[in-house]
Amino acid sequence: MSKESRSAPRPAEPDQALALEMRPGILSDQLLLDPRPVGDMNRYIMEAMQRTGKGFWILVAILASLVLIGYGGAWGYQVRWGMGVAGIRRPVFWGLYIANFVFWIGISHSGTFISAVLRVFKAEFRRPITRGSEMMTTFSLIVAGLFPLIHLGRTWRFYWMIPYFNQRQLWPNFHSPLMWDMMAIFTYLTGSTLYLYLPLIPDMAMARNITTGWRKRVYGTLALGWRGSESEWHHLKTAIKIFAFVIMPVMFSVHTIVSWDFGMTLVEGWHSTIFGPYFVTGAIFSGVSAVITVLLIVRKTMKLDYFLRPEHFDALGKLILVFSFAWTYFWFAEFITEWYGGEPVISALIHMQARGPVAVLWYTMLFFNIVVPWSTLWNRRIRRSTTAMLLITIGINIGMYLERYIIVATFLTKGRMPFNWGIYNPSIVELLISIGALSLFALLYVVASRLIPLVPVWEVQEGQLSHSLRPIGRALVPSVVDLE
Amino acid sequence: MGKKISRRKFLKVGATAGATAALVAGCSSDLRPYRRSLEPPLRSPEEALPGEAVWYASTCGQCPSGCGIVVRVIEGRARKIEGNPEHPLNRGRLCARGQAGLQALYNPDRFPSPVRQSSRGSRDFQAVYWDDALDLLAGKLKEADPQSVAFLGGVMSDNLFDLASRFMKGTGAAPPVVFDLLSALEGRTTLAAASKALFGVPALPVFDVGQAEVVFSFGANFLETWLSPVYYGRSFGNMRRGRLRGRGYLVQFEPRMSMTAASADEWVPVKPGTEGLVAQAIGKIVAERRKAANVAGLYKDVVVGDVADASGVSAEQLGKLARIFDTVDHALAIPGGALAGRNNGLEATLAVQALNVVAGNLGQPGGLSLSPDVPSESLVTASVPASYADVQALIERMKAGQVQVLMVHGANPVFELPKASGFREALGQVPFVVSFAPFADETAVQADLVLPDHTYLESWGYRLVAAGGDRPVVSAQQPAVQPLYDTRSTAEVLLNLAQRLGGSAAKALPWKSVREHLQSAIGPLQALPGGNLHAASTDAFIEEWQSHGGWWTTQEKSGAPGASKEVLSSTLVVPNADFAGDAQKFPFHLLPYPSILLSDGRGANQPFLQEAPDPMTTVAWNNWVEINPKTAAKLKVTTGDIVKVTSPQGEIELSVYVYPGIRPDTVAIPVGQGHSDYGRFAQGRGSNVMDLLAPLTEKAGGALAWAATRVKITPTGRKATPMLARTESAEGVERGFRDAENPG
Amino acid sequence: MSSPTENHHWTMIIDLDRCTGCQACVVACHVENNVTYVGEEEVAMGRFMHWLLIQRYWGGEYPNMQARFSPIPCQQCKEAPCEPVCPVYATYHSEQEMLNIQVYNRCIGVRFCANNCPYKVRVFNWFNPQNPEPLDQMLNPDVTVRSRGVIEKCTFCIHRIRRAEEDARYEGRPVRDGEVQPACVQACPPEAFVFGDRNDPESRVAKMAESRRGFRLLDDVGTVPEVVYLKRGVTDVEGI
Amino acid sequence: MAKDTVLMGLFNKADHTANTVEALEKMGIADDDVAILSGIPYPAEILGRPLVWERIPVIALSGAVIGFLIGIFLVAGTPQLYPVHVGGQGLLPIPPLAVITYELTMLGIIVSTFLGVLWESFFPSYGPKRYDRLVTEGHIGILLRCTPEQVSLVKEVLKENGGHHIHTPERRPL
Repeated sequence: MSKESRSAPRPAEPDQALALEMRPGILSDQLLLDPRPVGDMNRYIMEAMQRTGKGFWILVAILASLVLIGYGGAWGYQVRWGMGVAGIRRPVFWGLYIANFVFWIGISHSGTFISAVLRVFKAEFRRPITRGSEMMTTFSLIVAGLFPLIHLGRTWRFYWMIPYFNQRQLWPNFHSPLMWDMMAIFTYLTGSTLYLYLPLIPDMAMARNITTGWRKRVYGTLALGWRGSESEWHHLKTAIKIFAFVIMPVMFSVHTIVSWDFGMTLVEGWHSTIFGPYFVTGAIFSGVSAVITVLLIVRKTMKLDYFLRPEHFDALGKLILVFSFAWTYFWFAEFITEWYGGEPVISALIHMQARGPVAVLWYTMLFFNIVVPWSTLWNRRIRRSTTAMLLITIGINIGMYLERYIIVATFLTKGRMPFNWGIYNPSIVELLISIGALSLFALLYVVASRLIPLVPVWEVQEGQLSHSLRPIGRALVPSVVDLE
Repeated sequence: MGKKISRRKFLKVGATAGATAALVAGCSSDLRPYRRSLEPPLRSPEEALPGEAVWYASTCGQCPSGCGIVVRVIEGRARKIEGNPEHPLNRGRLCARGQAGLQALYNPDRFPSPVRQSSRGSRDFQAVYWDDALDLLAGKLKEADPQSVAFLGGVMSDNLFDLASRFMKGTGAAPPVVFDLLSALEGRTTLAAASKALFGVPALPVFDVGQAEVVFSFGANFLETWLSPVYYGRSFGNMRRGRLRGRGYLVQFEPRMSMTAASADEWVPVKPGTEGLVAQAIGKIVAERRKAANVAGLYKDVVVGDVADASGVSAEQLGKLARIFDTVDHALAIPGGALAGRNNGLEATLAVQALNVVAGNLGQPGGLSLSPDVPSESLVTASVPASYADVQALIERMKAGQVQVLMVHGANPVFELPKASGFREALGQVPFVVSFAPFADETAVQADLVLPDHTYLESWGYRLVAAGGDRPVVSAQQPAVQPLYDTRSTAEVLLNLAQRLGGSAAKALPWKSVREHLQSAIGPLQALPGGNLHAASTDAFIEEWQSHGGWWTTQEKSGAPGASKEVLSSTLVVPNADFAGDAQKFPFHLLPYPSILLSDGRGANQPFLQEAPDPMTTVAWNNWVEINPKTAAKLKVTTGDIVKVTSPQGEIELSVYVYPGIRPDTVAIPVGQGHSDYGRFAQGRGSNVMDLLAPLTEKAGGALAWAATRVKITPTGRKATPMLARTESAEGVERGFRDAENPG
Repeated sequence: MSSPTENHHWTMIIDLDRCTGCQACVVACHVENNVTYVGEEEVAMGRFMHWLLIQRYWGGEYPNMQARFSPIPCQQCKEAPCEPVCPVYATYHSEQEMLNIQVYNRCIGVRFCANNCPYKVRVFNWFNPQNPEPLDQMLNPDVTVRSRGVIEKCTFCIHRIRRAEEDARYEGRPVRDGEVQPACVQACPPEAFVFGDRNDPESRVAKMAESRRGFRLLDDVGTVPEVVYLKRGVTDVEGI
Repeated sequence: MAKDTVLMGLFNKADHTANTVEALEKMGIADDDVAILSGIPYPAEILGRPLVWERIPVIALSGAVIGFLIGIFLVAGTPQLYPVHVGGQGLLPIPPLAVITYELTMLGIIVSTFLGVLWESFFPSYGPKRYDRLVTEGHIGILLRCTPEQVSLVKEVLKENGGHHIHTPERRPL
């Protein structure tokens, strides 16, 4: 900090700050109607990022070792000896890896949904949580994108799927849903990374201005020379607007195409037209739940109570309740059609789910995805209880993970030729890699939380600028000015 | 099919076939693929061009039946065995065991050189030089009283049997005893004895299944291992779309649904030991329907109702079956192994053969004939296996210390004989045991000296096709590759030993080489009329003989037997079968059966045979005990559970396979697993059912009554780990075959 | 007879009436195509490599039990579900032979094809093949040895087809009926398999494919297999 | 007269800034000579500034076209280069064409929009610039160019409207 700034008078506090003492019941806390000086907010964020206690480093060490065990150890072992070290077998040629892939792709829908969809629909409560969820999108896509590679029999030949001019004159096969998948994920990863980065530039400039040393150099580089001039802001806002509109359909297409990896096949139980919307709904359901889980943890550990308030989780809780309804609808629509048809193989599959070896997983899935959200999330007190929300959202993610597992791994066990039916149990290698994947996601997030401002300060400030408390009758009512 | 392939190209030694990688060759039309060649090998046979395939005709040695094979050799290495399209026995076809023969040749667990063992069973094999080994053996033979030298043979080529017989005779010892488990399970001795009794010739019967309209098979698993499975497999195909009628009808009578029964149109699960009675009952009804006077005496004492009670086959069904048998012109009855494996085996076999007499099919198309005589005096009689009684006599001699030197070739008696026979203990009484096994089998491990023979793909020889085939065949065996290791053919070893011993032995084996012996044996065939080979000189004839894979007549020629009137006119009583073990204490009949893949255990060291699933249970790499679902439910066991199978003679542990096609009072166990030695692929898999068998013999002929033991089953509460490996789905198994056969 | 330049339409007939389930074809295929063995534990896991599996189905109940065998090689579907899903064209349809070709070199092991095959005839190399010396000496040089991580399957012994075509072209004649025989066809003792070119109207397969017993496996799926099964027959013994 | 003097002043409130902008305009300092730096995106209307002409949508659109064409090439073009038939489907499958061109069009928009931002804002530019860190503390900065004669008057105008830290900034590394 320079002398100059220390002696500088503070910008005057906005008028509505007076309302703090009055706090009427309908005051919407999620709008952060108690603004603080901008500089304080900046420092609040930056200091939260630089608090790295012993616990933090222990966590990083644990996560890093798990990542190393999963990717270096288990994956390396698999590459050395062959796919056989995984538990997959005829006829279940796809197993936990693909289930993980679908699950993490699903988690990646969090950021886009919250950031882009809510941005387009001007849901103001989104502002403090966009960055955190966009980071989830990018990191979970990285984790998800690794799984197809892990899953390859010859990982070292993965680049044969990339379309480029080559000596073999042979291009990839665009008839294959896997190519669509790759294209979609590449587009989505590029888009979501840039979409994370663009709104970050002003915050990088902010961070550049109030840090020193290596952080300043890093932030300075990432800020690209941002000064906050009108044209810079204008270009940025236009680009964000375009991104918000473009990334939404990409998001929908990504999980739809992932679902088509299954829907396009002749596999009984997979060959379903409803898989597209069903998967997308499930993805948003689990993605938003994961956002709540992560933000609750971040809020607690980084002491971001000012930015992340129970009201945000209240709003997100309503959202996941709605998506629980939607997921249930799609799940039931899919289930009842197949059940009613009574096709022998499908019957066997359903029997396996309802009464067979998969039953435990199946009922757990239904419990976490339907029973728990429906019975709790209608209650405002529960939605505002951080502990309850943490447990519920973790449950939903377990449920959604099971759903992915059931679809990928257990539907393959029974095909049209009963002679070829089989079973599948994941091996230790697959479990270690799955744990490694979770750890990688956590590690990326934990490390990034110390490098990237977890709350888009300028957006919050912009929000606070556009909100005011207006007396109507005897109450102060929050009102919004549309600045865009 | 195969016949259309140019013989010139296919068979001649030195003839060629394109061998360059076809995917590469497929691109251009102007380049002749034959002119391309791969890299030359370091050591290649002189007649071979690098990269080009050479086909050597030879004879399969995986079982005693003697199918003709051609071996595809590229760069001095055998790559594929196929059936010899010219060979009258198999006509280009070959069974699973024949196909896997290369894994005997290239088995990683072969003896690379002769070895000695400091103490028997130590498996501490020390390589010795051939000269030293032969000196040692010759010394032992000289020391020993000729009477105390014994030769135990198994599956061996007939030239070796000839040399061994001459050798033993020359030294003044008893002739070789030939015993192998597969032949015993086929009931060869009993079949020959029945032929002797009924037709006056101790020949193996040949059944023309291919032209029969109705075939009643009494326990003959002729599509699996029985006598000549490839010949009968071909015949079965012809029967299904035969020349006479649209489709033949096969009925299989046996307590367990074998693969043959699965291919049959009807499976009749008769009570073990009553197959002969059922044949008699059918014979009686047919004879009555036909008013056949010639067999009237035969069935005098047969009461159909009693048979129905004893066998569990209702009188109506017997009547129906008899009607089917009676109505067609070409009906055929086949007596198989299992019915010969009891103490009433000979009578039961005769009862079935009598059915053929009733049907009047002797020597007819679709009927019964006898395997043709050996065509030339220069060839000794084919190595007819000895009965179990002979082996028992040998064991007694060994126990009494009357055997000083025991030579074992082509057999693995420690594994193949019932444990209760006491062979293992008797072996301990023999001061010097020599094994000629190429692999460290259970017997070789108990030997002092191992003089490893070549595998059949490395040696010279001939084989007289005794079982199956419609004409006399002298099948040729020649090396397809140079010997891999420092092994020596036992024929050559015997010649060498004879030289070393001198005297009468040397006189008995005057030939300098195996080839010379072959020439003396095969040469005279040239003069015989109707042969397939036309050569000017003896040398050329031998060469032809080798390149075509054998000598045979161009016309079908098999003995039309005449049935003995005495037998037909006297009453044939099939006595009740006796079973070892008390029926209360040991409630189940034990039915061992030869595995279609491992045969009597010989194939257990060939990974392709282990990996190929058993046709009925789809189990690979292990064995199991088959139990009827109802019985299994009573015992509270299911597939994969380990149970203890106990007979009066011993007990073994095995995984259960719940087998819907078996009588509830019977359990079946395949033979072939349970090796304690015999290489990495065979060791430690499953259990050997021979440990359970009572050493009973068939009363009249002395054959091993291998299907006459009772057992009890005790669950152990354990599960097999890894679980019983099978290719079928554990859940999918419940589904019917309608899905598979016509799902659309 | 088809001319050597013409395209072929290779077809396999499997007569279920003749099949005895004896496994000769299975082992012949192993030897011809360098198909590896995997051992007991892997077989128990369902990772056997047989290109051709004889499926055994039970029917009925004791004592009226029946068992049926159906050998299931790759059905060489004309509209193969395995082909379009491969992202790298490792499996495609050859125009000349009308066969479903698996190119091991190109395969990266996504195993989508194996999932999508309704017959489950595609097998995956979970590990490298084991060929302890000197077992490696029996490997057929006409056929690639597949390493870990690639899918493989029945090829109708395409190297034999190509060799026969080459021979015919060199001799300036069409490929004769019966000249090409995959290893399984050649081995089968009861001649349950017949193989030939359906473009040649005089060939045995062309005639047998029209049999009233003929059916295709899972015909309703619409994969249009090139393997035609002949249903098991029934002898009317009551009518005798 | 050369407009070679650069002045900068900081403001605490948007209306102060707007007033200043208006006053400066009145005294003849052109819009082009005034730049506003802020930590929050104030719409141009709030500060009374002229609307910026925006080329990014056009860039995005052209990116879309390029992406679409690449998609067409990949799905329709590459099979013609090396024809391989699969599963009885045609060499040019329409439904996958739709999927791939869709994704690549989107990718084109995304990438071109991002590049457009970089291009239009002259990013990255790490050279020394006139700047004040207080901009990210919530102050709004006015950066203007005027003739040396106008300096004192301008300073007065800035001060009158609540400006502080009025000085001639030097180019410094950010």
